[in-house]
Order: sequence, then C-alpha cells, then structure tokens
Amino acid sequence: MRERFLTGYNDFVLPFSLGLIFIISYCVVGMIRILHQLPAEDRKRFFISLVTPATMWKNIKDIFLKCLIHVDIWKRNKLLGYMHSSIAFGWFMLIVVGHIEVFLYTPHRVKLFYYPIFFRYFVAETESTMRGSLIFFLMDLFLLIVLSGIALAIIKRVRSVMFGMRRTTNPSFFDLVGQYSLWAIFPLRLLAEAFTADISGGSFLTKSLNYVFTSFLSNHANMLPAWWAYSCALGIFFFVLPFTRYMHIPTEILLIPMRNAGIKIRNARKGFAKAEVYSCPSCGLCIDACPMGVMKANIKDTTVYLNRQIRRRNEARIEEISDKCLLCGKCTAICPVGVEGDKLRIAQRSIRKYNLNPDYSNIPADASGIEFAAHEVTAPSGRAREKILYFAGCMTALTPVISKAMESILKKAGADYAFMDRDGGICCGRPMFMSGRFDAARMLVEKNTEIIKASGADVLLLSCPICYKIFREKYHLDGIRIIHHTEYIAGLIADGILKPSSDDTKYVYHDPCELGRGCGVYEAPREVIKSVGTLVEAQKNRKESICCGGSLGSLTLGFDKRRAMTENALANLVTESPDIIVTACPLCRSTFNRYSDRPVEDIAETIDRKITKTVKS
Amino acid sequence: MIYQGKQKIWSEYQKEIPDDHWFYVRSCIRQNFFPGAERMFLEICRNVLKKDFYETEHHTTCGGIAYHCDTIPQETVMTIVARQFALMTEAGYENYVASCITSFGNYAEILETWREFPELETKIREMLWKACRREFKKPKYLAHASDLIYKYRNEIASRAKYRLVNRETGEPLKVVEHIGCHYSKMFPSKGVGGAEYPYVLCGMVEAWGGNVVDYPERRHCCGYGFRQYHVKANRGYSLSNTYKKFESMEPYHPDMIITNCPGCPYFMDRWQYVIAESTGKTYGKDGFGIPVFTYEEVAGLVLGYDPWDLGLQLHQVAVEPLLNKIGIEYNPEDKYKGLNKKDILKPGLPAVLKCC
Amino acid sequence: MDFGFKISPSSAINLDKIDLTMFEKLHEMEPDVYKCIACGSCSATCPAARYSGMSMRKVILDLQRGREKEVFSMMKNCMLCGKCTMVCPRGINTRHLILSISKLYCETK
Amino acid sequence: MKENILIIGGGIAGLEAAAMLLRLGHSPIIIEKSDRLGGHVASWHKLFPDMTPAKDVVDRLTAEASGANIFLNTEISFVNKLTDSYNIMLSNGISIITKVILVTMGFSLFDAAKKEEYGYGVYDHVVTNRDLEQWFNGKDDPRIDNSAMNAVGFVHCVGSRDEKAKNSQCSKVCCITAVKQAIEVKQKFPDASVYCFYMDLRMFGKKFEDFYISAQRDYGIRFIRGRVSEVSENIEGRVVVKAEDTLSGKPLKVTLDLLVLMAGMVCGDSCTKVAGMIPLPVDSDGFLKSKDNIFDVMESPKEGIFYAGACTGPKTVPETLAEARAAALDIHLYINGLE
Repeated sequence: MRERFLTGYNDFVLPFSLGLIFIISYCVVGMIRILHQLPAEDRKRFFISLVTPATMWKNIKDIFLKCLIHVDIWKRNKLLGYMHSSIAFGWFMLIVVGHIEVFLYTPHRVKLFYYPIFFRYFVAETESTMRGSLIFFLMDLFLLIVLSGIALAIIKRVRSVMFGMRRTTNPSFFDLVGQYSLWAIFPLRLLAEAFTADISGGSFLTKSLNYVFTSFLSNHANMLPAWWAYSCALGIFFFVLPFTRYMHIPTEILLIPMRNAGIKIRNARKGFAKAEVYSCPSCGLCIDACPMGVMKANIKDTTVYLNRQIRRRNEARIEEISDKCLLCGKCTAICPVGVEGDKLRIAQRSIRKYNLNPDYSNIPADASGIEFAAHEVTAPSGRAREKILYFAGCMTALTPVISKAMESILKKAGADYAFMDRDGGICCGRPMFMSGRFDAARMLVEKNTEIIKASGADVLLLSCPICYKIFREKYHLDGIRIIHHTEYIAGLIADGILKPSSDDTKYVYHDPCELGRGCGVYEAPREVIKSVGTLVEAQKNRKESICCGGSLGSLTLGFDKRRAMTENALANLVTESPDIIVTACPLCRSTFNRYSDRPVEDIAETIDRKITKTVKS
Repeated sequence: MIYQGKQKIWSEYQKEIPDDHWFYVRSCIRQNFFPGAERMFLEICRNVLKKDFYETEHHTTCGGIAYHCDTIPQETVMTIVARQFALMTEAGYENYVASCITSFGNYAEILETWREFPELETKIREMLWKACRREFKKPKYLAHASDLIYKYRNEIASRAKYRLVNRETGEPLKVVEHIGCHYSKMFPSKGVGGAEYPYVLCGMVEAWGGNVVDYPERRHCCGYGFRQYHVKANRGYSLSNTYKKFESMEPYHPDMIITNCPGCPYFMDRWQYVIAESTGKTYGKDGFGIPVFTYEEVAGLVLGYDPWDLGLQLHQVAVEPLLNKIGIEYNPEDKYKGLNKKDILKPGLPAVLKCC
Repeated sequence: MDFGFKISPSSAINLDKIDLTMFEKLHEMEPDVYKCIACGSCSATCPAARYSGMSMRKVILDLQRGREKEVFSMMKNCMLCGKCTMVCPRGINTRHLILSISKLYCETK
Repeated sequence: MKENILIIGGGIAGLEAAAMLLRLGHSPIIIEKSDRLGGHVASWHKLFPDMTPAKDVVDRLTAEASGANIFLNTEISFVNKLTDSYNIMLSNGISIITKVILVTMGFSLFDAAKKEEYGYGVYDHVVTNRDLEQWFNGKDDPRIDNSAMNAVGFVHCVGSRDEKAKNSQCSKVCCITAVKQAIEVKQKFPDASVYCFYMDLRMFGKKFEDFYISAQRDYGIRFIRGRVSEVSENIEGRVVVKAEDTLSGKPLKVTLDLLVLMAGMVCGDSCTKVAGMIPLPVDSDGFLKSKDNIFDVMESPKEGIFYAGACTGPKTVPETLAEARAAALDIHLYINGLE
C-alpha cells in the first residue's frame, strides 16, 4: 500500500471529524454529569466495581453480548436479532478491521482518527498489498453484513410483523433524521469504496461494483462526491445522535457497568434513571408487551414513550403515563437494554407534592390478639412445627375464600398458626409504595414490623403477592422467615405432610405479576398444581405472563377501562382449554372471576379441595 | 309572595267561634310575665264589648308544662283537664276559652285523644269521680283567647283610637306575627288559618292597619321550649333559637312583634337583651330592640288605653319609640309609677340594649 | 356579661355559603366523584375506618358540604390499600380520588 | 251485529287501545272530556329516558286511532245498568248502549298546593313538574325566569309516599322525571346548581339508572337525600329550602331561584266520579280495583268493564301502552266469546 496524498488529508473528512468530536465530547460531558448526579455512595461503589476483576469481566462480557451481539433480541426473534447484531457487530468490526489496516499499512497515520474510516480514499494498491487480501475480504464481508442488516431494517419499517413485532414506536423527527442518515452511511460507504476500488483495491463487493461502475461511469470524477456524501452521512448521524433514540448506543455502555455495580434508581430524573432513559433504544418491544395495549389502546403510555417524554421534560404526559401504568413489570422483564419501566414510573410518582400526608401514629401496633397454639398442633417436629403467623392482607379480605382455604390447609397440616389480621389489619405498605409515597409506606412497614416481632412467630405466611413483595424487599424481620403460601404448600407436599389426591383435571396457572416477575416465584405453584392434576401453560407465561388488569399499580385506570385487559389476559390463559384457572393472588382471582367463562381459583382453594386425608403425627 | 294563594289557604282553615258566653281559664305564667295582658282581655271582652266571660278562682293549671316536661303521666294531665271541664259544666257553660297556648294545645290534644280512644275518656271520667266526685261535659267549642280577639278584631278596629300606622309617613307598620307552636302546629284545623299561614294574628294586624312581615323563619319556635329553658344547661339552645328568628327577620326591619302565647313574648323580649349583651347586636333602630307584644296589649293600645296601665313598663325592650311612631299619648314620668302613682323604682339599664 | 350559657353556632349546612371552588377543581380532575350514591361500601371495607373513622362516602359528602376539617382527620389514616376502589359499585376510582384530594386540599389553609 | 266498545278517556291508553281494536276489526268510541287527545302526555315536553318528544308520541297515537269514533269535550252524565249492558248518557246528549267499556281515565296530578309547607301558589318561584314541562314547551311562566338561573331545586315525592297527603303510594315515575327535568334545566342553564331532594331514588326501568348516572356525572346534578321539610321566601323573593341532609345527619339550607315540586299521581278526579256511577270498586291505594292484581289487572270485577293505564295505579308511558294493547286483546277475546 502506498499513500496517494502526502498530507493524508482532504476536506471531505471534516463533516465526519467535527461530528465525531462533537459526539464524543457530548458523551463525555453526559457521562460525567450522570456520574456526578449519583449519590456519593453509589458513585464510590461504581468506581470500585470498575476495578474489581469479577465485575470488570462481567462488564466486558455484557457489553459485548448485549451491545454488539444483542443476545436478548436473538432469544426473542432470530431475524430481529440478526438485524441488530449485523448492524452493531458489523459496524464495530468495520471500525476494528479499519484500524488494523491503518496499523499494518500506514502506521504513521494512526493518530489521525479519521484515517481508518476513509482509509481507501487515501491509499493506492501496490503489489505487496495482496498479502492483505484477507483483510480486504473481511472489510467487504462486514460491510455486506451491515448492509444486510440495513436492508432488514428498511423491511422492518414496512412489515414489522416479520420480526415478531405487532406494533412499533412512532419515530420522532430527529429519530427519522438519525435513521435515514444511519441507513445512508453504509450504502454510501459501499459507493465510495466502489469508486475507489480500482485504485485502493477491494474485495468481492467493492471490486465487483467497481467493474460495474467503470463500464458506464468511466472516470473518477464521482469518487470525491461519494466520499463527501459518506462523510456527511456520518457527520449528520453524529450531530443528531444526542437527540435521537440512537443515543442508547453510547448510554448503554455506561448503563451496563452501573447496573453491574448494583446501582438503583434513587432519583426520578437524575443519575441512574437518566442513564436508563437514555439507554432506551425506542425499539418498541414494550408496546407489544404492555397489558394495557389491548385494542390498540394506551400505546402512547408505554415505557418507550415515557422515556421519550422524560427526555422532552413533558411533565403533564410524564404524570399521565406514570400514573396509568399497572406496574406489572412486563416491560422491564422483556426490555433488551434493561430499562425498568415500573421502577422508573414509581420514581416519577414519588416526586409528586401532596398537601395532606398520612399519619399513622394513632394506630396501635397491637399484637395482643395473636395467639398461637389455639388449635391442636399435630405436625411432626422440625420445620413443620414452627409458629406460623398468617397475614391475609387487605385484598384477601375481599376474597375470604382464600383465607378460609388457607386456614383449612393449616389445620390439616396440623400447623401451629395464628391469624394476624382476621379482624382487619394494617396494610402492608406496598400499595402506598407503588403510589410513590415512600415515607407513608415506611410508616406502615414499621407498624407491621413491630406487630410481627412482638407476636413471637417463626414464619410469616402470606397469600397476597402484593404484600409478599414488600415484605421480602422492605421488611427486616430478624430471622422470621417470609414465605408465600404457594411456597408453603409446595413445602408441605414435598415433606409429605400434605398428600393431595390427583385427577385428570386440566389446570392452567396464571403467574401473578408481583409473585412471578416481582419475586421470581414460578416453580413452587407449578409443582403444587402438578400434584393434583394436569398443568397446562398459558400462551404467554412466567416472566411474560399477562397482568390480569386488576392491579393496584395503576392509579388512574378506571374500572371500565380494565375490562378489555382482563379479557385479553383470560384469552391468553385458556388457549390450552384448561378446566380451571388457578392463580395465587387474591386480586387476580377476583379480577378474573368477574369475566371468566370457567372457574377461577386460588391455589389454596385447589389444594384444600384436594386434601381429604389429614395427617396425624 | 302571592297573597291570593295565602287567602285560599286561610279560607280552608276557618273555625267556628261562638260570639258570647265563654268559660275563661287563665295561664299559669302570664300573670308574672305580662300581668296587664289577661286583665286587658277581660276588660275588652266584658267592658268594651259587653260579652259574658265567666271565670272561677277554683281552676288550676292545665298540667301542660308538667306534661311537656315529662314529669307527669298522661292520665294525670287528663284528669286535671277533666276537672277544669267539670268546673265549666258546673258553671253552666259549654264554650271553653284558654288564655294559654300550651293549655289550648293541651285541651285540643286531649279532646282529640278521647275522640280516637273513647275508652280513655271513660277511664278519666272514673278517675275524676274517684278523685273529687265531679262529672263533666266536654266543651262544645274550644277556643284560644286570641281566637276571640280575632273574632272581635273588626269591632275593636271600629272603636280604635289609634291604628298600626306610622303617624308621620302614614305607612302601615311592619308587624311580625308570631304564633305559639301549640296553637295550630299539632292540629292545623283547630287554629284560624291553619299551621302554615295562621291567620289569627294576621287578621288582627290587617284589621288594625298594620302590614304583616313574612320572613323565612316565621315558623320557627320562639326558643322557649319548656325542657330547653327550664334546664340551665340547655338554655343556650333556647337562646340560639330566638337568635335565629331575629337574624331571619332583621332584613325586614319590623316595627313590632305580636304574639299569642305566654312564653313567646317573654322570651323574644328578654332574649333580645341577652343577645345584645352577648353579641353586641340589637335589632331595632338606634340600638333599641324590636318591641314584642301580646295581642291583648296591642288591642289595648289601639283602643287607647294608657301604656303603663297595660303593663308595658314590664317589657325589657323599650316600647316608647313605637308609641311615638304610632302617636300614642303617654306620660314618660308615669312609666315606673304603680297604682296610685306609687314609685315602683326604676330598674338598672342594660349595657348594650338601649332602653328609655 | 356571662349568663352561663351562650348562643351555640348553627350546626346546619348552608349550601349558599359553602365555597365549592376547590370541589369544582377536584371534579375537573375526578369527574366520577359525582357518581357516588353513598352506598357506604367503601366505608364498610376500609381498614383505616376503625382508627380514624375514614369513610370515602363521608369524604365525598363532606367536601361538598364544606366540612374539610373532618375530611383531613379521616384521611390521615388512609393506607391507600385500594379496597374501596375494589368494592365501589359505581366504579369510582376512589384511590386516585384520595391522591387528588391530598394534592389539592391544603390542611393549613 | 258489531258490539259497541266505549273507551272512556282519550289519553294515550285510550288511543292505543282504540288503535289496536281498530286493527282487530272493531269500531271503538272514544269520549274525552277535554278539547284535545293525548291526556297528560300531550302537555309534556320530552319523555325519559331517550328524550323522545312527547308530541311525536301523541301524534302517532292520534293518527293510529283516527278511525275511531271520537267525541271531544264530552263527559258522562249518567250510567244506567241494563240487564246485560250499560246505557251511557253523554253530556252532548248522545246515549250509547254498550256491553263493553274500557276505562282509561288515568290519573290526576296531585294538587301540590295541598303540601302547604312548600308554598305552591303562595311563593313566587315554586312550580310543579307539569308547569315546568309546559315552560319547556315554550309557555311563559311568570314564576320561571327565562334569562338566568343560579340554583334550581327539585323536591321528589310531593304527594307521594306521604300519609299526610293521603297518598302512601309511590308514584313511580317522578324520580326519573325529576332526573330528566333536572338535566333539561341544566342544559338550559349550564352554570346553575341543580339539586334533587329525594327520599329514595327508584330507578326501576330500562335505562333509568344510566340516565341517573349521566345526571350525576355529566351534568353534575346534586342529589341530596332528605325530604324537604319547609320552604320559605327571603326578602329578595328567592326560595329558601330546608331539608335534612340525612347522609351527613345535619340540617341543610339552600336558597334557590326556582323550586320544582314533583307532584305525584293520584287517581283521576273524573275517574273516581265515573267509578262511582257504574259503580266500580276503588282499591286501598285510591286507584281503581282490578279483578286481580296479578292475572287480571286489566279487568274490573264487573263483567264487560276493562281498565288500561294509570287508572289502576301510577304507570310509565310504555307500561300504559302495553296495558292498552293487552286490554284491547282482552276485549277482542271477550267479544268473540259473546258471539
């Protein structure tokens, strides 16, 4: 290879260079700001994690797998995964191989950052160059891969269903500019390199195209305009980048190590929340995932739009979007970059100002009514004999069939149990927490903690997943085990204390949001159901389970608006024609029961019905 | 207000009142409150109109206050009333007229009860016989003394020396009429004009030249209410009721109030002083109050009796501004002179309410 | 002068004198607030009721009757559990209503 | 020979029954005491729950019954019972001999002036539901200010469910009529506060509850549970209404520009009069007594005499029409049985 120009410079590199300088400075400033906004302890933790070998390795692995290969998207849809990784990884490789070229052939130009990008313009092929034909081939190959990705992206704009997406995001103006410039970069690069291929050399793609071009575009006059266009496309892309969804590319590189450092959202708009918002690629996967999106409703209230509105600081819409959400957490579960739609919304809710604030100081934390061993305790010694404090929760009070079944199960198990809220209790605090009123929630947590500790219980048993989540996350009960009744029943069956009879009834299990996605309990209820009949799965299940629509998470959704959501969730449950729908949440149970065409049961009811023999020690 | 509408209702509540020969029973408390009133009633009926009104010193309380205070059972009050009727029967009268509204209501209620439950009447007759060996006939006609003044209103008007008219402007006086609760609220058909728009006092005011003021709280109780006033702890409640009434009539700037019950004029008169002392508020012009009269006092005034003979010096609210307005002649010097011009001593003056 | 008794303030509600500007504002935010039929389901199910006498039915009524003080003391113990919303036969989102009231009405005013 | 069928009363029940009888091949005679057909509905403006113009209903019924022999301004002078028929002498001198009589004399509106405490006929701004309908129909009323209204109240159950008013029965349609009229008032005066004072809201019919919800939510009509105890007039001539707000357990007072009394239904005056002539028994509720209150509501205890509509008790328009049709069918079968 020899250089064609002594200066190693042409004016056309300017758009690209300016763009690159701009975007790099923008990103550096942005990064410093985000890090600065973190609370001091989080910042410290972040820097320590950067030098800790384990997290360091995890960061590199995550960035490679997520940002370049997009493994999560591959898992969802192969075509969509290929589209993303072809562009990201292909482009990345073009840059890497481009730099290798510079290193190999013009090492003295390494310090010119535009050189690898426009390498082919500045060099001419020599005899010895042929030794690098592999590199030439690689460059053309990756360019082809990227181009195939771009082609898919264009097809996706027209037919998103092919990519497993029913609905996509409505792009903003800057998004469109960014998108078109991105799409233009690589065809223009191909064009520019093709025009130069007879001088600078090339491989199967550029060389072949060069032959085609020379047959009707004989001179090199087209060369410079093509390189200009290529550089301009890059420049435009870099300049608009901060205002487009493509900002997610640099932000995600920051988000991944922050998340790996264990940082959580502490502020609605700053720090980690900001990193999450800017990491949103506007892919729109959350639109399809959102349970509110039945009948094309509420599309603009999904997480992708929340992120967009937060970036635009449209307070009215932020409030509307964050208050409407059911907080089912599905968008979080499926988000390829890990934007936590539910937590982000709770954070937005937490900055509301209220004139009236709760005060529970007059509520006595009274544990005197809790009496263990009020019934005959027959369970064998050990775990089964622990003192179990059963907290039914507010929602269970409206579905007393569950607490009744639970009491019956406890009796059949011969357990030593007591009810904490038989005559009404203090709310667990989760609904208050979900409304963003953390201080009030904390007061409730304290009241209940006091009661539970005073009761002398060994185990706190819950049948409401809403309670369960906050008990697991926010309560510190000094060694008192917190357990959901699905797990408790599974344990009793596994230990042989309960022996339910089995028949050929077909059950489908609905994963309640707070139990599944919220607490990661997926297996216990399934094990329990398998012990009494045939378990079939809903079309979408486990972490993709569809919210029943009854959730307390939503502050504004009216009763009438929820019906379609419930019916959609029901339709998802009955694809395998189950006889009975089983769930493990009082709220899901009563919500489904309203519109279901077949019986809806809590798992406790199912099991209680199927145990006829009681175990005596 | 559609006057014809009221007239239509008045026409539906007419009551037959015989012209003459009445057995008259006095009120327990009026003697102390406004002693001139009952005297004036008999004076007008007997001496001015030359009617036969019989009175006996043997009659007692009707038992109404005790009955309404829940201190005596129904049988007791009925037996007391039966004795009164026996006195009437023994005197050879069959028209019974009560000076007191509570009594009037009490008699009406008992007669109605006996009509509905004749066995109760039989029982009372037995009890009366056992108690004092008396027998009675039920009165043929029962009236309240104001019914009679209402009946004689035009006759009184024809003999009147003054009219309820502002002497200077010639405008009719604005008169608030206040009916005792037990007059017709219990049995609308027993009162002249019914319960909603009783006509008994309206008729007098209209006949004597005044204009009746219709204000929102016209139906409201004066505030007396036996159980309210008699128990000191409840007295604030009694006062509040009166206050409510005055607040309601205040925008109409009434010149005077005419009443037909023993308690009403007393409480509406005295509470004006208490309201003035506790809130600093007075309802008449220039710090005076609104004078409250019984219908007999008003009748006496228009007939030209001397205000001090009517006992108007016993009113807390000064009557002089009104007397001046009508143009009634009186001697201010004589206000606190009793019979034979004996000095009965001037009372202390209130701090807020202006008095003469 | 102290008579040992005094005029007691009227306990009557005078709709003419009640300033409903706040309630109108609330109504704009929560149009369903007018749908209440005072059935009392919300009050019956409320876990805070036994501590502060909290009753959504009374809250809605009292705000329209200018009795805001009573509302504040009732709402103090609300835990936002959402049971009232679940049982409301008229589908009123009482839970959000509580938040709106907490936002709009000011105790110190 | 064709049987004479005499329909007494040219309200909607009479008209609908006549139309049905015409279609069944009979030639009914309608006598109507006033100078126009349609009864109470003819003086109404719109009908719940769809705001159907009352005029449309009456026009359609009148057109359908036009084949009948109709005597307007005619009353019954006296009735002679013959062996198997009745000789009816009319006020216009005509006498009719008939075996079949259909009584469709309907109801009278309770005389709101009897509830003296509400001051109908005494206060300047107190009207009844019927006055308001006529005002809606464009008839000027000095009691109703056409230009502006700040506050309007409706008193439910005036003369209904009231033993003092000698009518302990529910008049059934006033609740929904009040809701309808309140909405209409609110439509005319969107800034006015509109109050309904009720004891119970009886929204029993099709779409009534929806109508009520709409009145609450869409029109902001305030429903106050408490019977109005007394009405007075203040110095400006506005109406002061007192009631207990039973839901807060406090007495309540409000000043209004217009008070509308929802006068209930009592058995029609002429109905009672004619019932006395035939004679027909009157039930404990003051309305005509049917042979049976479940199976034979449209039959009187007397052979050949049938009822339809509100003469046997308060009814809505569709209920009245349904009864009229049923009565016509009963009559048709009865006449077939005679032959």
